[in-house]
Amino acid sequence: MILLDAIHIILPLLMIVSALIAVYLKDLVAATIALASMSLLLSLEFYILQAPDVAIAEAGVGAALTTAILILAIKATKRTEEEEE
Amino acid sequence: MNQRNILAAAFLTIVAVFLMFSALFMHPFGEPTSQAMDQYIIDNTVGETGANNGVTSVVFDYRGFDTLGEATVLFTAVASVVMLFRRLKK
Amino acid sequence: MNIVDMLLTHAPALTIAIPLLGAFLTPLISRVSEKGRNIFAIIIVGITALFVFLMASEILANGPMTYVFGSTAATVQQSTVIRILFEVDALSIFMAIIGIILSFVAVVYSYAFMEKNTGLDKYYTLLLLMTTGMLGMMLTGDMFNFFVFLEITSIASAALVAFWTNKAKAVEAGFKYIVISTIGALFVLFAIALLYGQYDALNMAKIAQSLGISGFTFIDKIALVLFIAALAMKGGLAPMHMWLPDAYGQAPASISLLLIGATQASLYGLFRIVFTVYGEVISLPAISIGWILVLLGLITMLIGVIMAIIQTDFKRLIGYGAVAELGYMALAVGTGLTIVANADPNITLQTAPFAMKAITGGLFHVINDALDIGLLFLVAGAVYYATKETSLNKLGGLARNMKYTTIFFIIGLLAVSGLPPFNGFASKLLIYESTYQLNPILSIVAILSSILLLAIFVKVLHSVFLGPALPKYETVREVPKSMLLAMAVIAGIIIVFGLFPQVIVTNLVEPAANALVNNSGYLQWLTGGF
Amino acid sequence: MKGMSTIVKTIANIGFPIITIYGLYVIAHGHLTPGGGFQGGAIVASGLALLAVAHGTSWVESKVKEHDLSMLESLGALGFIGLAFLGLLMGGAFFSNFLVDTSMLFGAIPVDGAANINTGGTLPLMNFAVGLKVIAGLFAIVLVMAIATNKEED
Amino acid sequence: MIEMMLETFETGTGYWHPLVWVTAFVIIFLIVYIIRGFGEKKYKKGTGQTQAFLSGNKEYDKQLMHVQSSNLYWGWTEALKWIIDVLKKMHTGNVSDYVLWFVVVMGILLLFVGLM
Amino acid sequence: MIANIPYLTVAGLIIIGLYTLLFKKNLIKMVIGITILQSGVNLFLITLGYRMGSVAPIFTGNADNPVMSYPVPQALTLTSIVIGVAVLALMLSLVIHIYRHHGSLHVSKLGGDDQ
Repeated sequence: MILLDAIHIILPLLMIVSALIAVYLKDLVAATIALASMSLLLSLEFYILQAPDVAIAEAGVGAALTTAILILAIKATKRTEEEEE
Repeated sequence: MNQRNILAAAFLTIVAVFLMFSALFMHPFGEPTSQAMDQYIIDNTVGETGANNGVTSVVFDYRGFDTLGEATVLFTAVASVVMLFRRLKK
Repeated sequence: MNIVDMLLTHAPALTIAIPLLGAFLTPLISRVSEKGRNIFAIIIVGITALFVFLMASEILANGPMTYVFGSTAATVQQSTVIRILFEVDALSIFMAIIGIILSFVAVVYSYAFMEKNTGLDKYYTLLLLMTTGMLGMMLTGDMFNFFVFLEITSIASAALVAFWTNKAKAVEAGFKYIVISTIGALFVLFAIALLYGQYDALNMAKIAQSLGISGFTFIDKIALVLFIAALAMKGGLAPMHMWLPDAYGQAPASISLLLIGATQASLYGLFRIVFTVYGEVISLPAISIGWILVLLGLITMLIGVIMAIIQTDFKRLIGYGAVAELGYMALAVGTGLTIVANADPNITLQTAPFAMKAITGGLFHVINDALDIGLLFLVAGAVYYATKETSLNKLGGLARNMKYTTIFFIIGLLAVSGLPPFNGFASKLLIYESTYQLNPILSIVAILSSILLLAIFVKVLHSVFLGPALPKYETVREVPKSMLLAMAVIAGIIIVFGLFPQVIVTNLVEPAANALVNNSGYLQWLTGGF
Repeated sequence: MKGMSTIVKTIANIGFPIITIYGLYVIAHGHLTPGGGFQGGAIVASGLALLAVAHGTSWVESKVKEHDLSMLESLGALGFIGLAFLGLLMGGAFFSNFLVDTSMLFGAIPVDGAANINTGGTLPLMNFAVGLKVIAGLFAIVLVMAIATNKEED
Repeated sequence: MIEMMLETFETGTGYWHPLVWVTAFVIIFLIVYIIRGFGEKKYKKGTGQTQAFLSGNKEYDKQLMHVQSSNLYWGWTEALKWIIDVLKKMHTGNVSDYVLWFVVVMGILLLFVGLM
Repeated sequence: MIANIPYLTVAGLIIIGLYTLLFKKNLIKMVIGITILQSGVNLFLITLGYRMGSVAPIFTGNADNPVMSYPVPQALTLTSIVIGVAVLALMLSLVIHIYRHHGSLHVSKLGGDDQ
């Protein structure tokens, strides 16, 4: 059970870290990838919390489609975050 | 740091402290306090809906109306996106 | 079981299902005929209106209705509620009547108003979806269901606010609206989850009962704060009202009208949460949520009127007017709550006389605000339709060519500023007199805001309709008949409500106020009441 | 958006049927294994998105129009709400599971407390309707946004 | 039904009857109209009577004659400038400021309710 | 002993989302912030339904009935995820339109009319 407990602690930490990276990065595409990795970690977390249905949905929607839509939007606009005006 | 950012940081901290603090008052992780609704569903899923998957039985049977709402949300989003990218001239 | 009984039994479900079915069918019908689609939308909303009025007559005669989705079995299984259920009491149906009137007028008005635009199939689809979401929020008795309908309403209205995508401001307003709505909805969901975690229930009545048993824990307080903050933001109370003039000002006029309904549905959610779900614990002496509502209402009124005075855009000005009007409702309902919280424990909510009057006034003002502000928005839309201009500085002298529109505007002006004999006066009189009992300053501020509202709209009357005939607008003609019809419907209701307020109050508003304050009626069925 | 290199196209061509079949499996076994209409629909839609990315939007546009997708989505939604209405007519309440415990399609009674592919009443049908709707809806969103991106480049 | 419609509107401390009010209004209007009838009846179209009288000056362009809405209540807005300036500063139109107001209100309410 | 770490994670994600909305000036960054906020709420719903040592609420036909995690929060989360992607699509298409009008994604481009 120690292993499971360790996962229960490590996964949330990794999630927080990748969320912070997604917020921190100036390159929006990179931020989107960080967001996708957060989604994947979240999906894994769902899986170990005994919610396989939600894990599949999160992996399909959160990691794949959200990323696709975000990348499309970034392509239509601008890739880097602007500094102060 | 201008005034706005200080204000924002201060109140964000307050909200953060309260949210973290409320975690202490939640039921312990993994031990829900009450099982009024869910235990009934777990006990009766197979008999009432003929499905193995408890989640599907909730999604389409016990709370099917929510799923209709969810489908409607998706429908709304598609209609909105198609509408926003329509041609403006006839 | 004859057909009427069957329809009546299923009316709560059909009220949601029919506009939803209409929305799903609209893209298909739109392929066949353009005109057919417009009429189809009108018919669908008309049928829904019939169901709403059918339900209203039943509920006002025989008390609340419940409808269980997915089962004919008893609503309560082993002392708990498993399925989603609609619980329609007098308050819900009162709000639903407002919603359906607004929706019907909007769809009739759209017939001519939106004629020259592309993308109308999606427009009507979203309009019907917005109606669905609004009605769903008002009728549902399930927390999560409320959230889902809140999202449907938000998404549909945000897209419709940005309908004219060639206008930068419209798109921005749509973006602001969706961001604000999403954050509000997410915090509502978070609060729902907090309550779910405590009581393992999603039904409002069930949660209310459990709250009464467990008392008022810290988690409940946090959830209540999240509900109040998020729903007050969605309901446009200051200082979180800023999205409202943006969205109201940039949307097509028919959508502004429906947005009023959406905003009030959120406000309804706020009242429902505070009074019904937290009804068992809300009058615990130390906690006076009432004062929070009163203060929010006061700030809202003052900010609304002061900002409205300096506006130069027709629709944005009315948007700020709408903000001020929303303040009256929060003020009145909050006053009712405060009087009870301050009274000695022997006085319950029902027996405190001014509390009831204040809440009656507040609820009566909900319908009056919807009608008055709605009429003004329709007039603004008519002016835009005729002149393609909303800036007050450029408009002028339109009364010569647009006689009926001017008359409707004057009716709306007098009604919104609370002058007799129109409906605004009746509800505002109730609000002034009952808030005076709590604190005279409140009623003074309320009267002051009314006076300022009159001043604001007289300014609009002067600068849009009066003054010399500007050469630019010599060829302006009166708007088409369907738009005039839509305005006339609302103006007619305003006059009827103004002339016979007591009929409306006794038959419609007081049952709603009783249903709001008396949550034992709402919880009755849990113990096998009906 | 232009198509990508031949390698990517080939991989997408091979991957797409696998993803689609997996998605359809998830939809069809929604009431038995983890998954259901939404999850399967999302999987198929991401497969379609993969195809669209590999071949370019103009290629996809020549195959399928967005208003057809929109129509398909309407049909899925109509199927879903139609099942709910059938529940009203035949089961006595909106959304009631009128097929369960009957001898009709998907109506078999679960034996030994375990359901099978032919049980579940309206659940599998609703899964299919929602699956259709989600595939069409999500792919329509991706496609419309991809076309919008395209126009920006012109 | 008719009787119900004629009921007085009770407000707790007072009462109000719209129909009485309307009747009084109509009577006053009739009186005013009769008094108006005593006045000068010689009104001719197309003469100097219909033109704006600006101390003998020529009439300006219509656009100039029209008092613009932003000029109305000029004194009022001047007098309240201090508060209007504050409010204008609040309404930045910036969506992150909107969220800030939400967070501020939520924080205040959390302090107010949570610590009670 | 993992105590209430999942709840703290939820609070953390929500705060990160709010931080992004308050301090980041890029519209797409704000959208990302909302997605993070949404993930936090979703995680919260799932943690509510988890029971120690439980299995997923899927029956396999075995006679013994193990402890199962709650199915209702999972169903709610499914709904919430789909709502999230719908909102995301709408927000991003509005962002694209704003970019077409202003050529910039800076949040101060959404100036008000009251200045």
